[in-house]
Amino acid sequence: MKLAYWMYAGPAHIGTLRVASSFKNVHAIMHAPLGDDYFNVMRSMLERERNFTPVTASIVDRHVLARGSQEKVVDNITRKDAEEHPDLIVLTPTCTSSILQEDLQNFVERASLEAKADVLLADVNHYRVNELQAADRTLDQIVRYYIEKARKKGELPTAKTEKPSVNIIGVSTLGFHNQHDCTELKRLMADLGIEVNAVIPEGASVHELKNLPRAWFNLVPYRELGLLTANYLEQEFGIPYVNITPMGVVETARCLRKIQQIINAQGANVDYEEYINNQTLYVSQAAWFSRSIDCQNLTGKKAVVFGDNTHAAAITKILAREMGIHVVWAGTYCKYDADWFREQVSEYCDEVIITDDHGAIGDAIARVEPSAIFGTQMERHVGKRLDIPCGVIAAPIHIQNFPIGYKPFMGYEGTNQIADLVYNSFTLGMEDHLLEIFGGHDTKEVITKGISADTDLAWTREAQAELNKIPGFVRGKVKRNTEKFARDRNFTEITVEVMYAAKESVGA
Amino acid sequence: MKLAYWMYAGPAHIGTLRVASSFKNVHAIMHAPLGDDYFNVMRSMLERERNFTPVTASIVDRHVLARGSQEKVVDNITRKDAEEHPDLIVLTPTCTSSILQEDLQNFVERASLEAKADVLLADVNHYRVNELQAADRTLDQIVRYYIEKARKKGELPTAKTEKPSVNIIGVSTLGFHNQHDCTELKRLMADLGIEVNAVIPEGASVHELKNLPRAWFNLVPYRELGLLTANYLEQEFGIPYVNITPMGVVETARCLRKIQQIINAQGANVDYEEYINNQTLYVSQAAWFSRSIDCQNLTGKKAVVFGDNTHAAAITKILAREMGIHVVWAGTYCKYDADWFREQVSEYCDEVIITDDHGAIGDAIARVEPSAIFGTQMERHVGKRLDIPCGVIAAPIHIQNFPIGYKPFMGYEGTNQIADLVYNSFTLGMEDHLLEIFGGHDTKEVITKGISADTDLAWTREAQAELNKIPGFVRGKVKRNTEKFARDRNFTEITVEVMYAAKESVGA
Amino acid sequence: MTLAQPEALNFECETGNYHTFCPISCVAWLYQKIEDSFFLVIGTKTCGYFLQNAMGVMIFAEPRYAMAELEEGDISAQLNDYEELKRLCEQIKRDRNPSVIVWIGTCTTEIIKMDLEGLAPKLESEIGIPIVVARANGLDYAFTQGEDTVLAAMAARCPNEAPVAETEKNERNAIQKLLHFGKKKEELAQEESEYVNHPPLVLFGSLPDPVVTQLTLELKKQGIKVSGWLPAKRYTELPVLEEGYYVVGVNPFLSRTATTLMRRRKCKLIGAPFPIGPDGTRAWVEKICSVFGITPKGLDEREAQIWANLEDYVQLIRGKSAFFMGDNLLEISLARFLIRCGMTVPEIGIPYMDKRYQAAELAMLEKTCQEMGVALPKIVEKPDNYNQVQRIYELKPDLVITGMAHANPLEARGINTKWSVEFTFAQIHGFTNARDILELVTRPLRRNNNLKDLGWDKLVKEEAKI
Amino acid sequence: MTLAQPEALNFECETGNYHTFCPISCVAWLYQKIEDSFFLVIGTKTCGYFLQNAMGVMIFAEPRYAMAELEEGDISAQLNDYEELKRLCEQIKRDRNPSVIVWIGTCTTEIIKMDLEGLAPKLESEIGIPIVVARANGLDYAFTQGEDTVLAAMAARCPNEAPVAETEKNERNAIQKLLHFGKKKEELAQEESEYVNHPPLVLFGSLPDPVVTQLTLELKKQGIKVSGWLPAKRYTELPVLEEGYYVVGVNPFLSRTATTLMRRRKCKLIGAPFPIGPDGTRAWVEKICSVFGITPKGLDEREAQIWANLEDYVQLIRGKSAFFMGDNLLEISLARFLIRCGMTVPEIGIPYMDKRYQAAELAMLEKTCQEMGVALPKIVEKPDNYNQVQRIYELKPDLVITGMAHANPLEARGINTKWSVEFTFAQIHGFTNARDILELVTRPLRRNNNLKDLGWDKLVKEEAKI
Repeated sequence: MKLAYWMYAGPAHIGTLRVASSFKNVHAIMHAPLGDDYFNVMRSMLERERNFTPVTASIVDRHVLARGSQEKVVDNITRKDAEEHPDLIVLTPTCTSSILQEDLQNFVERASLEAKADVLLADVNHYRVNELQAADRTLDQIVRYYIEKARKKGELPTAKTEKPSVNIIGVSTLGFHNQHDCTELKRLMADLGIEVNAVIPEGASVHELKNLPRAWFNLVPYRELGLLTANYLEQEFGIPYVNITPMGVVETARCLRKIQQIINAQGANVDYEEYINNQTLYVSQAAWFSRSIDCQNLTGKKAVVFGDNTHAAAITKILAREMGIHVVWAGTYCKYDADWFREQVSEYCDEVIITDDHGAIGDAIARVEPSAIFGTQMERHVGKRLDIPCGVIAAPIHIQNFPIGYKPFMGYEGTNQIADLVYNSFTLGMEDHLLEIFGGHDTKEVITKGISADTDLAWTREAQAELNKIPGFVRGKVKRNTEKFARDRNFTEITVEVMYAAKESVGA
Repeated sequence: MKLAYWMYAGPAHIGTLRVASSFKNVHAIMHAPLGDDYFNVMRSMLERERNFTPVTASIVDRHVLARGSQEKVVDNITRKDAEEHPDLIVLTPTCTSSILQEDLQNFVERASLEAKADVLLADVNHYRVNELQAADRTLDQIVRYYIEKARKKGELPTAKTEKPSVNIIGVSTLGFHNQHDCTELKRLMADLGIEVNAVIPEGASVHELKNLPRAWFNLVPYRELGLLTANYLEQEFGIPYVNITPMGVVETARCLRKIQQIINAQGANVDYEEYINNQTLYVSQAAWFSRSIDCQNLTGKKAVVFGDNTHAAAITKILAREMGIHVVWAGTYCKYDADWFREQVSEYCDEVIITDDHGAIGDAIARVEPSAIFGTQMERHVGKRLDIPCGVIAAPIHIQNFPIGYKPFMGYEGTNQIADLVYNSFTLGMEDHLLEIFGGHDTKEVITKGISADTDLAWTREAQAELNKIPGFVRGKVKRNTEKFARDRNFTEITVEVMYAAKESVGA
Repeated sequence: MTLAQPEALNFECETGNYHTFCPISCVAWLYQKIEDSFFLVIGTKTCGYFLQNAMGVMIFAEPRYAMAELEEGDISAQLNDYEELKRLCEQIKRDRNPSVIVWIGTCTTEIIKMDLEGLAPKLESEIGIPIVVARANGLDYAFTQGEDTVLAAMAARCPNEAPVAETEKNERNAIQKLLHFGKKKEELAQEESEYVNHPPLVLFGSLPDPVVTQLTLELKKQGIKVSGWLPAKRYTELPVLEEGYYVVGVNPFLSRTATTLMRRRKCKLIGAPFPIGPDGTRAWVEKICSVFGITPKGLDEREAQIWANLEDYVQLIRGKSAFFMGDNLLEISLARFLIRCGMTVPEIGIPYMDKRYQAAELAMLEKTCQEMGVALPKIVEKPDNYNQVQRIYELKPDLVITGMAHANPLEARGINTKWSVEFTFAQIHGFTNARDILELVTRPLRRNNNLKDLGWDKLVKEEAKI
Repeated sequence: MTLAQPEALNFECETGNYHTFCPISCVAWLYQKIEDSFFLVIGTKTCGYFLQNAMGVMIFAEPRYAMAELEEGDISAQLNDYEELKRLCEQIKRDRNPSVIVWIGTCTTEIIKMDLEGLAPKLESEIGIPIVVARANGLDYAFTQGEDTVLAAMAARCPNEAPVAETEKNERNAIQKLLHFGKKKEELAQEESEYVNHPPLVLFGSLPDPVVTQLTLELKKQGIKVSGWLPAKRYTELPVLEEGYYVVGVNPFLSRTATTLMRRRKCKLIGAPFPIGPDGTRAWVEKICSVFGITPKGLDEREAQIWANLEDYVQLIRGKSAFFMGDNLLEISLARFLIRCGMTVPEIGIPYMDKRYQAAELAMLEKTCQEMGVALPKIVEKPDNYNQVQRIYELKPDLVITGMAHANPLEARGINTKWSVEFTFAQIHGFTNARDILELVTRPLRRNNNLKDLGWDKLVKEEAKI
């Protein structure tokens, strides 16, 4: 057992349901106790979805516990088939019902006999994988199913599209800014003269899946969702894929260059350099922001980054490489894919933290006292407590991550949005600090976090008075550095002289 | 004399310079003491402008004071003419130098003899008008000048453009979200099949001004800048204008219908109803937001609005009419145009406040304790002090109002951005309240502002304890309503019973 | 207890395919209500993710509840349940030192047959903190039943008899303390004289503190003294329950607690309508008075005055129709009040109907319909949401009271909705709060009055097929 | 005072078409420094809008400064200046009750010939608050001269002689108080013995409190006691200035204050380089020691140690070139330090050059160039920014130190810039803060090192014609 107050990624069935309900005209049946259908609430409330969520629970109640589901699951599948005429019905248990070890595959087969729709059991271990892994797995499963089905029927297309084309894989409901990212990626592809052959799963019909092999390449913008599918399509059809997340000016350019290389290898003859150059220097404002005085003032400021692999890695690179901000540590909660993250960010930060324990992250933030945090909603709240501004860059999703206005993280407009996020995070923090310095209305006693109260060092009253003249937001640092300096030299008393000697010595 | 800590609109010369430096290849010469050229800093820093601001000060120093400018102004004009080859040089004094009563018109005439550029003296009374009025006036002056010039040369075009076309008048540098508004308006016009004949002054060449009469109509999106010009063009050439600000779903539709009427009257045959309907219901998310549960929860919440005429009026209408929010008062600092504001908002709010005294506005906010404020940066700070969230909706401009990401206030994407702004303002406030209720880390003693400390009423200890159970953010209201109830009935002591009787009576 | 069944009401039972929250959500309000408690939800990631999404911001407030998250080793019984729970409870003791730890046993603990009831006494004596076990989970019918389960478990822990002298007992009780706050002994004595002599009365149901005060004061007006509430503000202040004490519930979803109080604690249950709406509150007070042989004073005037104060809101709903999809078991009481306000209610969906415990409320519903001259609602137990939506399309009610999953889709189709869950969290009980119920009920109507001229009714392109 | 002119330096004078802030901006730091003051800027909307834009957030902090905004009636002399100012000052007295009101007379007051110097004494005696008049405005050359004007005016208000016994005088002085805080009399006596016997020394220039402490301690190390600072933390604690007291400035823009102290207060000015950079600080201490006949102790080691601590930053700039466009009159001192760090400085623009007051600094600059073996900078008084930009295009310096109006456009053309104004607001004086200067200077270089591989140098499409 684990004492848990909070989790960064949801349980497996949430991932399965996100993929299933992203498709058009696919219905999911949850084999689950009452109340486990809160996915419907999340989708309806967080995403302000206008339509009913196509997920129905087949309730595990005391009867089911006592005597098994018997006809209940099959009845629910066939009923939905009749009511909604979905193309596909996906059956999934939850953590709870998966323990019952009922033969769900058998239910699916029985239901298939009667239902017009295809019926699939989502093949996921609910205790070993989380939401993200399950989503990846379910998407792969559905794609394979329809490719195999088409192959059997001889309906698989053999030719590529005439013009260069792409499948965008991994855009899904309840994904962090996914819808705006998708719009931006489509615009980007249009700029490059690349046709969008398919976007999956969001808004796609399962009938389209057989056409996936027509694309020249696959684009997997998110590390967490789509790689299994892209790998399958590569193995099966030799479709190359690009999994460089186009987030930030540099990585967007790298993504486009990779696309260029891949499609030129297939007979196209494109040169995106001028496009990249023009976007970078004159259309996107992000490169100019990096060079501008506003960003110069951020040089060397300390930040920490935490999130899923995709966003934490991308933001770390942007902060360190494009803005000259000092990333003290970068972390991910995607423990299952930690090696990739380490490899991506190691050269851009002092330390890498891999954990899904929010308490450990809170402590790590308090320890380094960054000027800004880029993290999830949880880190935003840690920041509120510590009086450190936080820009939210990753799921777990929250209604604020479904803005109505256009706010992509990807592509060139994404670079603008990220520049705003970074700038505002630092400057709103600075504004509070300035108000404090100038005796503004927000003056607060700053928590001298992490400074041990029972220090062995005596501060003279003068030194204490001098310390109190220092603005609160650097006072803790000055105090710690001075004490370290004094301790190293075996001083037992800190006078004003010691204080300034410490400053000269360590730049405290 | 006036004791002043803050002003909502700048001095006149700022308006003149905003218009002059918005044009392409126009240079301004300020006849002013050292340091009065801070406009250059504002433009360079706030708007992160990449180019040097085309404004040069001709310094009023002790010599000038003693002996007059003599050749100095003329020399500076002719020098800039030679160095920069501008199309037009605009000369302006500032408040200070305008008192010198030098014959600047004479300087202009003398400089004109030598300079290749046209030279104009901005005709503005620096003590009677503010930035906004001066900008309006200067734009009008420049347009008249070039129209007259073309007329004299017989270069005025006589025909309209073939397709319906528009001049967008009033987009300028250092305007509140002007650049993004302009992009959105251009997209809107493109959607409607209307050609953009000209956008002035931002990015326009003065040579284009003679072509203004070719447009079928003028669009003046901002009340503050462009009306004089539009009136002139109407009188001179009979060009109709639309001055309905397309902000919010309802007003955008009204603006489009007016455009439809105007261009159909000139022989077009367009019907925008389907476009409006489609944008309203399915493309823009704002109408859906209004109907959604999130917005339902805002029903009847109290807000106050303050800003320039354009934005304060538009936001008041959106809050009251489109979102069901109770606007307790709406105000403007555009005192010179108060009648228009009153007429626009009276039916949408309880009270109208016309003042440019930020202290009075601060007091008015404290008095009504709204759940959210929509105002300028000043009101944002008042909100911080009172712990009330504030969405910034109007100038005075601030670097945060030059976001890098796309954030228009106008058109259909503008409706989305405004919905986000409104929602986030209320919910971030609510988040703080929830944290307070649930004993979260942000628990603060709430200032019981406006509650007189020396009340004549005694609260029993039980009643006081009961009062303290009420969440801080409504405690003030409950206390006031209870005391009012008690006073009305001549109670001298407030017991728990009186408290709940008051609640039953007045819904406290 | 009234046993007469209101036969005229039409009860149906559907498939049970309805959406509601999981009963474990009761921790959200119970941990706040019982200030020295800690709630440990023993379940899976699925339970934990629900709590963090449903409770939203609360998690950040360092709540006094947590998950004991079952991992693969727990499910496969490779780990020892006792040792695992001991480790966690010791940590909770170290970090928070609560007066009680409430174990919420989720479905999973039932499936893997974790013997929580067996483990708790042993661990309780080992770590020295009371452990209350409540099986509040999705094998129940409505999320409010979570509270019922917890209160039923706590009823067993109420002291058997007054442990100390009477005056001290008074002190023990938080509500009494509040009412006596700062008063001198003589005043207390004088105050006692305001009460009629009657057998002790304990109220059950978790209500926010101000509402507790209001209902206590309401009964005091009739000379009735409330000896205690289950739950109290602190676990250490649970009310004394002696055999023969009278008990009365304030919420319709507390049938298990009522049964426990009657069967295990030998208390006498007063079966009354619930104190929701002025009509219900008046009936509730009247019923309690009648049991104690008291003639109510000024109740007519009080009710009339409250109704007068509601008139502006009532005008907005009079003649309109409301449809309850069914969620929290408050449906009958709310429908009865809304009918009294002049609404019609074609259908009351309700996840679970204890006709015994709700008998007085059902009778009052029937009476109200007759008096108001409207048709009796169809009461649909274990409703089927899909079928209900079809009926809503046909009936076109002016307002649908529904769970969170259906509100936005119905609004997008031009149907006014109100979240049922809000009635659980808002203060709705007693005379004082009647207005708050109507504030909630009328909000969508007021909002959509604002919007009605804008023509933004149908916000989905084609009617979805559901 | 050294009067030798460093003839070898090349001085030019241009058109004076340069950008700088208005000298009224000095209120931004002076109102903070002098905690019991109120600054009233008598001017137009143009002045007020500058203050609110330049000071940004500060306005929200309820500052102790405000505008007396001249309206049309004031300009046209329809209103009585005395009555108007009286009304405003009475309001300030009522609202804030400062120890002093400083009237900042802007250009406009000069143009309309408002007799501030004549009005102030009368009003001062009428309202009972000292009023100091300072004509700090755009008729000067650099924004830092605002401070010079205010300090020169305040110098006239310093007490003539110690008003009380010596021990009490010590108490009067804030810095002494700080250094003595909590110490017993005996300790104080012992501490006095740490000082050499020398004539009283007063330092002038507004520095942040920690820097005041640092420089005071630096001199204490040499046995030199600082009797006071102009300005002090409170107006009521202005230092005593008797004839014959020594004074030394900490900033190069204080020539008017220096002159006032010499001519009107008969003080002796110690002409030294300014304590900016380890080299300047050392020279400053040395010069003061030499005047008092003290042989400095451990200064070599101290300077060497500071340089050692700077080495990581110095490496970033050694061999690189810096171009000063000219803004705050700190240019000579900063250039001298940067040359000592190994940089070359082709041009030092400077709005105004008092060769007398800056003589020691100029001499040190020359000496530094010789010792470092680099060419002497061209010093351009009253520079012309347009011409400078052309020269920058030709010279391609590694760093341009410039005002806020030119930074972004230069950056957009691939030229590294640092705001000159930051050196005014940062703590740059003394040994301790040398690193902070280099932190500022190297920031654009460090940043652009980060960006250099990205190829984002030219961010304007066509080179603008300026």
